[in-house]
Amino acid sequence: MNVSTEEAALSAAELRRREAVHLRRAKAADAVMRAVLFAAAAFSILVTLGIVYVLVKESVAFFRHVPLSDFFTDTQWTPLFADAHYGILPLLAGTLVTSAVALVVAIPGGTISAIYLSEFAGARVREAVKPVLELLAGVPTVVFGYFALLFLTPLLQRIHPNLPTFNMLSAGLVMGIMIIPYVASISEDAMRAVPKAMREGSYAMGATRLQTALRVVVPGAFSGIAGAYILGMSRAVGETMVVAVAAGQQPNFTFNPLEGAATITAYIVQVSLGDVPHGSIGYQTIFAAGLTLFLVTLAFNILGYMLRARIREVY
Amino acid sequence: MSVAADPRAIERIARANERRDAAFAVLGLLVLFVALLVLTALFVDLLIDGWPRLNWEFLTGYPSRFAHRAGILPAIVGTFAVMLVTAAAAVPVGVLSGVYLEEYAPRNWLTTVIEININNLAGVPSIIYGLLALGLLVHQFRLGESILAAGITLALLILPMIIVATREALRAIPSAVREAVYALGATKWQVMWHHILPYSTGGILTGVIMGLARAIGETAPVITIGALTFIAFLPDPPFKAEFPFVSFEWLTAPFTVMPIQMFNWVSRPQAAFAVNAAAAGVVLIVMTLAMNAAAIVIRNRFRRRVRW
Amino acid sequence: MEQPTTMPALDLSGRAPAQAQDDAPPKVEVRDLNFHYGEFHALRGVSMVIRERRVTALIGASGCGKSTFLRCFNRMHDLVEGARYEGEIRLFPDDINIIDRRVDPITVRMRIGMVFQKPNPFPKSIYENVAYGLRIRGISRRRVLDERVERALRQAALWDEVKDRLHRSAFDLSGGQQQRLCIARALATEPEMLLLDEPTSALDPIATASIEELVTELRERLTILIVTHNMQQAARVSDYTAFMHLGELVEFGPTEEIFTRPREKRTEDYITGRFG
Amino acid sequence: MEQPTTMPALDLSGRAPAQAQDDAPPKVEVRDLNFHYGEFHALRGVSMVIRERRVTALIGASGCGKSTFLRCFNRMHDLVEGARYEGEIRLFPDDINIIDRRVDPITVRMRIGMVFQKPNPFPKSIYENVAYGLRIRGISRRRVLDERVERALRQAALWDEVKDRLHRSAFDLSGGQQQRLCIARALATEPEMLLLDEPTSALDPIATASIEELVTELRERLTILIVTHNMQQAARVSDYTAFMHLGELVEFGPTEEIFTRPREKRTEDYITGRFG
Amino acid sequence: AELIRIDGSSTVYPITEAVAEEFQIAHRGRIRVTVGISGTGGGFKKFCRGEIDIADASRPIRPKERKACAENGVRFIELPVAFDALTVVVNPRNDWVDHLTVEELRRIWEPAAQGRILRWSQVRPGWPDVPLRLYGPGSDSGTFDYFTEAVVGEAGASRGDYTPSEDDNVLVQGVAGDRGALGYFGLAYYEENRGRLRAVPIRHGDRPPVAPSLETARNGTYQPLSRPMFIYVNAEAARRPEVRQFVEMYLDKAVAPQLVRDVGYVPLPEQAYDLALEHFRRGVTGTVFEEGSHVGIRIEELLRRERRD
Ligand SMILES: Nc1ncnc2c1ncn2[C@@H]1O[C@H](COP(=O)(O)OP(=O)(O)OP(=O)(O)O)[C@@H](O)[C@H]1O
Ligand SMILES: Nc1ncnc2c1ncn2[C@@H]1O[C@H](COP(=O)(O)OP(=O)(O)OP(=O)(O)O)[C@@H](O)[C@H]1O
Ligand SMILES: [Mg+2]
Ligand SMILES: [Mg+2]
Ligand SMILES: O=P([O-])([O-])[O-]
Repeated sequence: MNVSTEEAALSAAELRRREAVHLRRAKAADAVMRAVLFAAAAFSILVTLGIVYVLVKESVAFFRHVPLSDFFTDTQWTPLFADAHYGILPLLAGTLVTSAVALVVAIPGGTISAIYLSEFAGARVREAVKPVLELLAGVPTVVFGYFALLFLTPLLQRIHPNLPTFNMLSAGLVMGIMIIPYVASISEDAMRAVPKAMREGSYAMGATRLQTALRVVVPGAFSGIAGAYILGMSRAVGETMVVAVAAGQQPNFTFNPLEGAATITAYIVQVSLGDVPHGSIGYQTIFAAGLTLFLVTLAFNILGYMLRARIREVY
Repeated sequence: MSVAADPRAIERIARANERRDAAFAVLGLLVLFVALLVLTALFVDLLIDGWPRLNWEFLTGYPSRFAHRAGILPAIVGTFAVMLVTAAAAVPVGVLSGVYLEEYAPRNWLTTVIEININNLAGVPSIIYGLLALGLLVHQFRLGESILAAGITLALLILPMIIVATREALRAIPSAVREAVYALGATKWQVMWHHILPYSTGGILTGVIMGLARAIGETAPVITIGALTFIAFLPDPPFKAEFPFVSFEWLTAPFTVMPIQMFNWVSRPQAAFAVNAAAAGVVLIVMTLAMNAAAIVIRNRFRRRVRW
Repeated sequence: MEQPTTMPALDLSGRAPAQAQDDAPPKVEVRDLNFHYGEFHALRGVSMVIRERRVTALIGASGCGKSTFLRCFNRMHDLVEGARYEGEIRLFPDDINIIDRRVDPITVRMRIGMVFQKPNPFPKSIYENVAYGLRIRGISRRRVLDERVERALRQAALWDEVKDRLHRSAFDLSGGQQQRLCIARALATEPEMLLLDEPTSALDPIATASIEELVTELRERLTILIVTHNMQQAARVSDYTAFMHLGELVEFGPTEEIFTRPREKRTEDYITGRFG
Repeated sequence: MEQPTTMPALDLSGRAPAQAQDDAPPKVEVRDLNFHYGEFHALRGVSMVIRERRVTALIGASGCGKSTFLRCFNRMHDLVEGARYEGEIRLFPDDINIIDRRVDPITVRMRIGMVFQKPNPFPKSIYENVAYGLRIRGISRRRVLDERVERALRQAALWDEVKDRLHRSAFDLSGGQQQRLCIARALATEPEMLLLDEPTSALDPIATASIEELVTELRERLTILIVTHNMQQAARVSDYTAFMHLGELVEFGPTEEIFTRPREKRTEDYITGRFG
Repeated sequence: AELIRIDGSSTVYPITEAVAEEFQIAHRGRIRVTVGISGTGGGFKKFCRGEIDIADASRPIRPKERKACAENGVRFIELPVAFDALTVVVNPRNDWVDHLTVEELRRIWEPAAQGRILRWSQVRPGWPDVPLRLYGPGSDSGTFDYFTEAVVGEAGASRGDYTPSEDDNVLVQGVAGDRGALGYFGLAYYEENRGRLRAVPIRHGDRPPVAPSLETARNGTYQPLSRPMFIYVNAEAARRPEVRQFVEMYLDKAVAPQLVRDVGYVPLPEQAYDLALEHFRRGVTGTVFEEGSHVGIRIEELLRRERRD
């Protein structure tokens, strides 16, 4: 082995010394970065704590006025009016119905789109379509709201003449289409991450693209896809402007998507667009409603987490 | 050999499978087509409505009581300024949190709770971030109704999206690569900085883009912190001729953003303002398009560089 | 420490060498096959006959195109952008040209199984990995599946190691176990022909021996094309051997001839380069 | 076709067998090493001495714990949740216990290089793959890097194949080329000891021979621990051989002894099981 | 540059925006004006904390808000700037309503009607048995406060089972698509959507029913639903020349009436502008609105009343 002049100039001891210095620095950087990273992660916990703090603080005051039993059993929600009722059920029902309609559209739509893009479409189609889909996610939701109210509802009214102007069906459908890109894009990323060797294994067995997609790629990408679904659900539950504009804002305890009803978010935005004096019961209602919403999404997520853990176990 | 012996039987099975395959391809195209059709319908509708106002004066004009004179320059500048703050705040914090949670945090009940919490945070409705910002940023921290407050609010909103996207991107990197780097004596941070982060940049960027695209059209939380609507001037420029050349005054300046301007016009009684709203919608979508396009170029460059 | 300079000559006794005049009918006939990855010309005018129920080995230096050649047989390259086939690979008895665009690759793949160089189990249970091929052929009766899965696992010499954890993830297996699982997966559907791409490169000798034994056993029922860089393995299991170099088929013939009296200088260099 | 029933005996002539009384000082001493993956007890009370500038081979059936054992030497298991070490792996001359929690794994890994079973190049250029280890040691002078990269690639018998495309992606290489790249990457930093986990399982014979030659060459400067399931490879390149079975070290000694007169029945079974 | 901060009512916003626009043109951008929409109440909150110079208000300041101002030492000048006519609308396909009495409106909207008055036939005998669906502003707006006070007799006293929206165009859409609908909002929204809505004449006491229009609002015959709108100027800020100039333009009878008409509201009588300007110049602080009803008061009368801080 020929030792070069370049190398000879640096004695072995010198090299070792330099390495040691460098290693010390690298380790110091490592320790610093570990602290920085921890701080960053801790910050997101801080955000949650902030939210919980703000929500709980006002909600506590709210529940001093309103017994929990009323909150969960009364079927009317008119907290800002003379004959005040504080039953969250109508808002909850509205939220669940609009979300359900949206998810019936978004989950199959998003999954099918993702499978199509990742397993069927050629690279060129995928690279062209995906950005456009992502663009759908960037359209202000107000626009979608008016689109539902002024375009889709009249269309639906032609099929179903008795459909009221404000209805949960139209809002839910548009919301569903709006959420498709979220589900599709994240699912597609997850599917793309499945190693090529696994696909090859499946194709070599004589599987078609569909079989490979459904039996190998989707299970392999399941954690990512489940994440996409949960994000989609949360978006549906938390979407504000579309339902505020198109679903009507009248609290209405019904599970019929052909009727109009207010959702929790529609209520909050309707109230915060106006102005409610700080410290009034009206002000506290939006936090109590917000807390409910927070807990609903939390429940979804825990459910999703358990589902994922369970499905992983099967493999 | 039972089932598979006969080439004709195989052919039959294969044909049946392929019919399903083809049917799915049609279905997939159809779904994409519908989704794209909705987008197209929406965009064309906006374009037709807003067409009369889509001109240079509109882009460079200030608000006015006359719909045909009103412009959106302050809203565009405001949107850019807010997005700048949002990205500057959310990307580092989000990516670093994602790295910590995915690569550093020990796997225990605490991390499980944190994981659920982050996912949940991603699903917290934007309006609640608005309430948080109103309660904490505007009142407690006295940031007022400033670009800084709005930027941070939207940053908080997209933070979980970026964290989740970062984690997914990191997870996609084969552990063999990590092992290879560790085996050479790299520190954890070197593994991250030299390898894992560069290889996952594409995925992280996707998350960032989706987050910013969401933030740019977000109305509700900016309303709750009380963005102003009549702003007939621009914030101070960040660069100055005299020392120290940079200025952060723009951070505390009053501002308006595109969706607020749109919402304001939409709720005007005069139909002419609806035209402005549509035109603003078109501009907003084009802005998002440009953002996406730029990001896709970057992402593809990364993807081309990193293959498995 | 000096490098060993001599190695024992290959022992080809005890084999049942295929006759120079083999009576086995051709299973596949490759005619002037050319293959390109985009610009790169990876296979150059390869022609050969693969006989039914015989084991044909492909040897050659790393990067010479063995895997590329093998993958032509089940149209795996269809999945690669820019791949281009030319020539014919005729599959008998029905005499179809495998690489003809009009021939359905799915049918081809159902008839011709494959095991890859790196183990690639699916993210499923061990059981579901093996059952996969059956399921996509529409078989879902539990009893049938159970039986076929067990048989395939036994053939792949894996049954005893996994019979108690059939429903655990295939990823929990060691590299060698994973590869045997992939072999079991390919066998479960009982293909007419099996393509093996260095199937034992991740296996220990005992597992290797049992796989080799299995190859010998399978030879009674199906045609096997095996890539290996273990010359001894080629010598042990194959009836015919093809030696490739830089995308060309340098020499092809009965294994015994190739190893004992190669006609081409390059073949001899390669084989003896290993041992001398 | 019958399975060949006899194989030539291993030729151990031409080697420079390590003396039973080796004068090489110990490089590593393993004392009663136990290792657990969570519940699973993967290594059971392993003790052995690895001598400096000698090649020690690890053989054993698939899944017996060879890779697991090897990975203890550079604390790779630190990255696995629930991994637990017990016992000692003392590294000389400084006599530190590698698996002691207080010992810094980074320093250990800088001193002990590793090459894995499956090639795992970085998605960077060929050049950067090899240069990486140097860069994290603070070497960034272009001239030094160029020279060291070239030397490492030559040692790994890859230089001629890649010298014209050093700045192309490492993923454009074939499997065998990738593995040789990984070897070059480990060599570039000139470690005191090298861990090789079936480094040639993806290589063709010519590349294998050159790697083996390299191992023999490196032996003059560093200590090598190599996992292999190619018995002949173990016989050819190693001074000492350890035979493992189900997590236990069954037998350990000079290679010649292990292969010619194993003391344990299990060792003999394993070795002869392979050959007849 | 100097900055004038204005916030408050969304109803008054278009007028203030118009003035601000003209003002900035006149001063070529040397003076900056910002106008926000926090609603009347939100505007007063900021105003009384001293954060803004001028508050837009679609109703008079409340005693509670006055107290908040007083606690912070904020004194204000109350200035009426325009009129609006709250318009009650029904669907054009509604062929049975010719007019509504205030009493009928009260029966429809009072809290006791919640969950009870659900069909048109319950409003006036002889009207068809069609479901009655209601649309109106949210409970936090000045419009809501004024309507409930004028119709029910107490600010904020309303039933809760209707579709409330802060965006009046949403209400327009709701009424336009629903044969059984009844809603109320500002005149401008009706004027812009004449084809899709029908305004209902209102009968107050014994007088004949009056339909809402710019004319009937200005001449005071459209009662009790025509309302004045205000700006409240911080007395301290009023000393600053730019604020002074701004308010003077707001009350300039050569400029203001046209601006008000441009955005769809009813200008004050000329004389009222003079009176208001005079108050402002003299720096008269305080409000003329004591507790109790202020419905249906003529503007000149208001301006002559005694003021209290
Ligand atoms: N997808 C691809 N695109 C371009 N070139 C490729 C591709 N796959 C392989 N090659 C090139 O084609 C040649 C043949 O590769 P192949 O994998 O068939 O070799 P091999 O004989 O199987 O080698 P090994 O024994 O190392 O597996 C090599 O030079 C390789 O670099
Ligand atoms: N991360 C892990 N968690 C749990 N068990 C593991 C893990 N990795 C390996 N094992 C188990 O530990 C045992 C030893 O595995 P190891 O990879 O060391 O085997 P090996 O001797 O290297 O086999 P091969 O020759 O197939 O590579 C096997 O039974 C394997 O299933
Ligand atoms: Mg190959
Ligand atoms: Mg191993
Ligand atoms: O914004 P308001 O005028 O309804 O208070």
